[in-house]
Amino acid sequence: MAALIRHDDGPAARVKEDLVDIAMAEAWIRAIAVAVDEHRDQLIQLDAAIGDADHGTNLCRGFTAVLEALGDKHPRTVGEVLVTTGTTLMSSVGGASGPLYGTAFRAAGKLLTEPAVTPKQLAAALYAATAAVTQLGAATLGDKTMLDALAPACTAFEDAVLHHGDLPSAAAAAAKAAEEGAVSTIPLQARKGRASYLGVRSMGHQDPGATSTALIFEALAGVTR
Amino acid sequence: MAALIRHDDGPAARVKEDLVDIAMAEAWIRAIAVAVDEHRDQLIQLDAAIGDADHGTNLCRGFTAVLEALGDKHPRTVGEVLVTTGTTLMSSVGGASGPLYGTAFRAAGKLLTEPAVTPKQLAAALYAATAAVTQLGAATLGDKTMLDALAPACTAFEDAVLHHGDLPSAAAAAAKAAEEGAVSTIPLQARKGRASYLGVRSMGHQDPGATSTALIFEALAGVTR
Amino acid sequence: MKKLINTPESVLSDALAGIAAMHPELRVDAANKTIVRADAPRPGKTALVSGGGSGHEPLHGGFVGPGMLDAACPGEIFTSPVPDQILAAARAVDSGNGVLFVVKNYTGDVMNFQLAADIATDEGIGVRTVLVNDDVAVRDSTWTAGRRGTGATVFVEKIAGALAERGADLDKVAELAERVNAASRSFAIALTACTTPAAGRPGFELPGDEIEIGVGIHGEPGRSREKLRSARELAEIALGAILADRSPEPGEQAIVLVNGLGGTPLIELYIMAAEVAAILSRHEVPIAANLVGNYVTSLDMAGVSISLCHADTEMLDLWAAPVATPALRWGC
Amino acid sequence: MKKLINTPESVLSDALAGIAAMHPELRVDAANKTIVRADAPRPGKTALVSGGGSGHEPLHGGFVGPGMLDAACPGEIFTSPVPDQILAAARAVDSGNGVLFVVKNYTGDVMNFQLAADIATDEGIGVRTVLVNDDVAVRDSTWTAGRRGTGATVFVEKIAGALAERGADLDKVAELAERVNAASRSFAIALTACTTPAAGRPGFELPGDEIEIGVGIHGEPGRSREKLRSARELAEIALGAILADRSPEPGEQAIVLVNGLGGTPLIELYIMAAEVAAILSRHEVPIAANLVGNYVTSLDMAGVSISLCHADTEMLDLWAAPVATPALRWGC
Ligand SMILES: Nc1ncnc2c1ncn2[C@@H]1O[C@H](COP(=O)(O)OP(=O)(O)O)[C@@H](O)[C@H]1O
Ligand SMILES: Nc1ncnc2c1ncn2[C@@H]1O[C@H](COP(=O)(O)OP(=O)(O)O)[C@@H](O)[C@H]1O
Ligand SMILES: [Mg+2]
Ligand SMILES: [Mg+2]
Ligand SMILES: [Mg+2]
Ligand SMILES: [Mg+2]
Repeated sequence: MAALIRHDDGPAARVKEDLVDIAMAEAWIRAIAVAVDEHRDQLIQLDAAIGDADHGTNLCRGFTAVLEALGDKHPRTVGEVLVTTGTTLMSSVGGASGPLYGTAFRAAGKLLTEPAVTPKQLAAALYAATAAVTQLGAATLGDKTMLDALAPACTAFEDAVLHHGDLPSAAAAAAKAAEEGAVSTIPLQARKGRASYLGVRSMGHQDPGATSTALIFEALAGVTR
Repeated sequence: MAALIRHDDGPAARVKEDLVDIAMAEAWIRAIAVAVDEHRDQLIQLDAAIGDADHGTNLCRGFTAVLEALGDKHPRTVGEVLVTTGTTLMSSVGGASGPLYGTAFRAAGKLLTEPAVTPKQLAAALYAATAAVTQLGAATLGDKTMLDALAPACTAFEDAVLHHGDLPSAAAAAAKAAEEGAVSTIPLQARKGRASYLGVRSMGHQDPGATSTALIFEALAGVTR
Repeated sequence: MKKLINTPESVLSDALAGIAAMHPELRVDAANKTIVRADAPRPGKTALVSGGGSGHEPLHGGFVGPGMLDAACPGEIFTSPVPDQILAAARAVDSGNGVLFVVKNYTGDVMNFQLAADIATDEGIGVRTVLVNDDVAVRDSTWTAGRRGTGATVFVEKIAGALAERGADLDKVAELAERVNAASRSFAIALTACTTPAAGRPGFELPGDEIEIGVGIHGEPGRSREKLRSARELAEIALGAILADRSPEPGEQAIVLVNGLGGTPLIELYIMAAEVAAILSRHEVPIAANLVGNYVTSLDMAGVSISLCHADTEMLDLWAAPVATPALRWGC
Repeated sequence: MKKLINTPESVLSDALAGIAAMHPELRVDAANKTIVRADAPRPGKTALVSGGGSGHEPLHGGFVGPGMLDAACPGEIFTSPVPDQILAAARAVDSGNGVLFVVKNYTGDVMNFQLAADIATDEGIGVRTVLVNDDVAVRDSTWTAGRRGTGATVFVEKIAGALAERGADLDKVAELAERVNAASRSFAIALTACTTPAAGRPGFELPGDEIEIGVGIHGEPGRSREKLRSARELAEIALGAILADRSPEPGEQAIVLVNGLGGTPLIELYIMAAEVAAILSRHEVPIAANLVGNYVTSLDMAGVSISLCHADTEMLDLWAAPVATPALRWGC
């Protein structure tokens, strides 16, 4: 819907369009749900190679529950959308990714207490999400986890915003960085999560969580485009 | 050794050679042991198709035990060789074929109480064996069992003897009849043994026991030839 | 073939060594290949002896102990034991009160136990034999060797074993064993074939979407090959055949065995159990007792068998009686 | 994929329905997906709650009952339960004496149980957590998430459960649970990969003559892939790793678990048991107690895990104490 506004009217809208409102936040979550569903088998196979083959199922189950939860709710802030998302993921996903994505969305949401937020506010929220994942999972960059996609995406988003990029370009930059981050996990040896049990045999495979994180930012780029 | 004698000397030997002596009886059993060992996998596969895949292993185990048993013994009659064979099969084979072949060899042996016996005496012994199998297994011709090879072999042997055939030709006739009898089981629906559980699905497969019976008579033909 | 074995030839003796090492409460005779209660013979007690081919573990060795079998004689894989073995077991457990042979109805088992019974009788051991033939997938007719003995063996050995433990004489124990068998029915479905160590490859090839309906426990194909179905439909097929063959009579309650054939995970057996329970309650057949797990297996075959015993109050009471064996244990 | 299921999505709930139907002595909460002792909460008793992904049956639901767990919370296949579930279990069993969480050391399990523990503590439920991490195939270093929890879970739940049944308080039960875990080691070998219902195909392809050494219980590949070996050599590999990591101390005796991973027939487990017993007696490690069978499985994976607890006299006494659960039962 951002796109529509942009083409409809002039400068006034340029500002308006660069806000993330409740509708756009919900559109983002719905887009994530579609993406994890479309990539379910890919995520399962990536997890089968170095984990236990449930990441795709876990996220599909989780985001199905999230859509239900959002259906009943009439959120009054952007944050409520994300907090509901995080809380629902926590109580429906399980595994490692449930608490991690759950806390990430909750941490981000807690900072966005308005019906519409600026890219700057969203950048801060993404930092909060990254911090929350780092704190709960105790992973560092290069451990071959979702963090390897989340952290660079977060940085790229802020860089773009700071350099006066608009929301669509910042989201696009974040999506690109997340995708590159996910790909960058291929040669790595996992040091966290069950992939670490494989030792050197974990090398040569892309991390499923980093891959799903890339999907999440790709979805953001999609709805802001 | 029958062969040797035949070529060494004249008419006197011709009579002698037409006797089955202890050495020939032992040679027969040894030849059976070799044959079941060589056809082990074939018997396993035939049994796998309509049974439980153990017929080849059963007979190999049994005749290995028989060779051991005969090794220690110094039989004084042809019958002793066969009775020892039967008794050992009974106590080492198990399954259906153990008692059946065991009782067959025992019944035949009990009639052959001399160091050397005539083809006529052997024919009577084969009848005793067939009767014993029929009595213990309660099968009739066409039930798709070893009887479908044993009975015709027994008849063919006696026919040959009655029509003044010598031992080699009688044994050859029996072997031919046993082989034909084994092949004749292919289209039959089993009515005895575990193959009967398959109902019509037992059709189109050759009966393992009839096949091993054919090997036994082929071995007899071999050592008398 | 991938198996945890040393050599195909030594499977039985190696496994017996494991039972001997891990079950001091049992006496393993490596030469005669028998598994006997350490305290046998029990003075005054009617003894129970069972056996059959190996590959069905825990049957029969896992059912030796107070309240069930006094001895088991395992044959080679899928091969009934030889008379010498059975005889050794009978001699080891007879206290003068006689021995009940629990024999699954297979030509080889029947013959070998019969040969052993003849000799034992000559030796003055009182022997009675109960034939277990519960598999409704096989029609008992002149066209077959009769119904196979499968899951009901557990019912017969547990219930008759409990009666023997209480001091009943051979005839009473044999008579009850007959009644339990007569009240029991089974039906099995295979998702895969099994591989015997000697054969080294599966007994038959089964496409990825096909199953065998009405199989036995020796890796043989079943009555028909069909497309894979849901657990619910498979339970309907099995219980349909079982209840069509013998419906419960007044006063009877069901003892149900949802049995894995060896390669099927327990979580799937509980899914089958849910369907079985649903069907039985629809038929108003109360489940008084049940077992869910691997009790009568067919090596590594994936699949399930359902067994049902229409038990009267005496059978239920004896089923609940104490038992202490490697595979079945309660009440003590 | 051939499985006895209705749909991949309904596996857990369908299996829970089976447990509910066949185990009246347990209370199954279908909504919260918990399995609870029917008589919970037990006044004055410290409660034990465990859980984890499904696909390891009988772990954990099969260990709920007097003398062991008060409740289990099974997650989806190979997926740790969610905090709500764990919390529901804790609330259902706490009698005011507190709850011990027995948690296998996996990132997801640790996080979800921690989240539940935080909320439970806020609600005034006393919670302590013991992490089970016995798998010596994984080096505990900054390079891994730490050792996996596998077979030792049975030792911890049985022995700590027995102490709780005797009335010990939460701290004492937790302290013993820690000691049992510290005294236990495991090692697993897979002959085949397993297939999760959702994935529909094996987690990895294993050639007909190759095996995975040092696997976990979630279908992941192991530390190395090697050629198939004899049962004797495989037992040497497993026990070699176990004893190298922790050798017995004076006064300790071994509790041994020879555990099937789900698709391996019992006869093969007894062959492994014979080799394990031979090796231990060579090392002069007395076997005080043992279990041979499927206790901690990985769906339909063929393979075996060996677990050893270097038990002191208190642990041995508690191991022998009465237990009455679907999968473990003796002394009552
Ligand atoms: N300690 C950790 N910190 C950050 N991310 C982690 C950590 N452990 C695991 N992950 C992420 O979780 C993903 C696995 O999620 P999932 O398969 O759903 O859970 P599980 O591993 O419990 O089966 C991994 O690919 C990795 O990206
Ligand atoms: N009642 C019977 N009468 C005669 N032969 C029989 C009978 N039952 C089985 N057999 C023979 O035994 C053979 C099977 O022997 P084997 O496989 O060694 O024993 P089992 O069937 O117990 O595994 C069958 O192929 C058949 O020829
Ligand atoms: Mg996973
Ligand atoms: Mg056979
Ligand atoms: Mg057989
Ligand atoms: Mg998982």
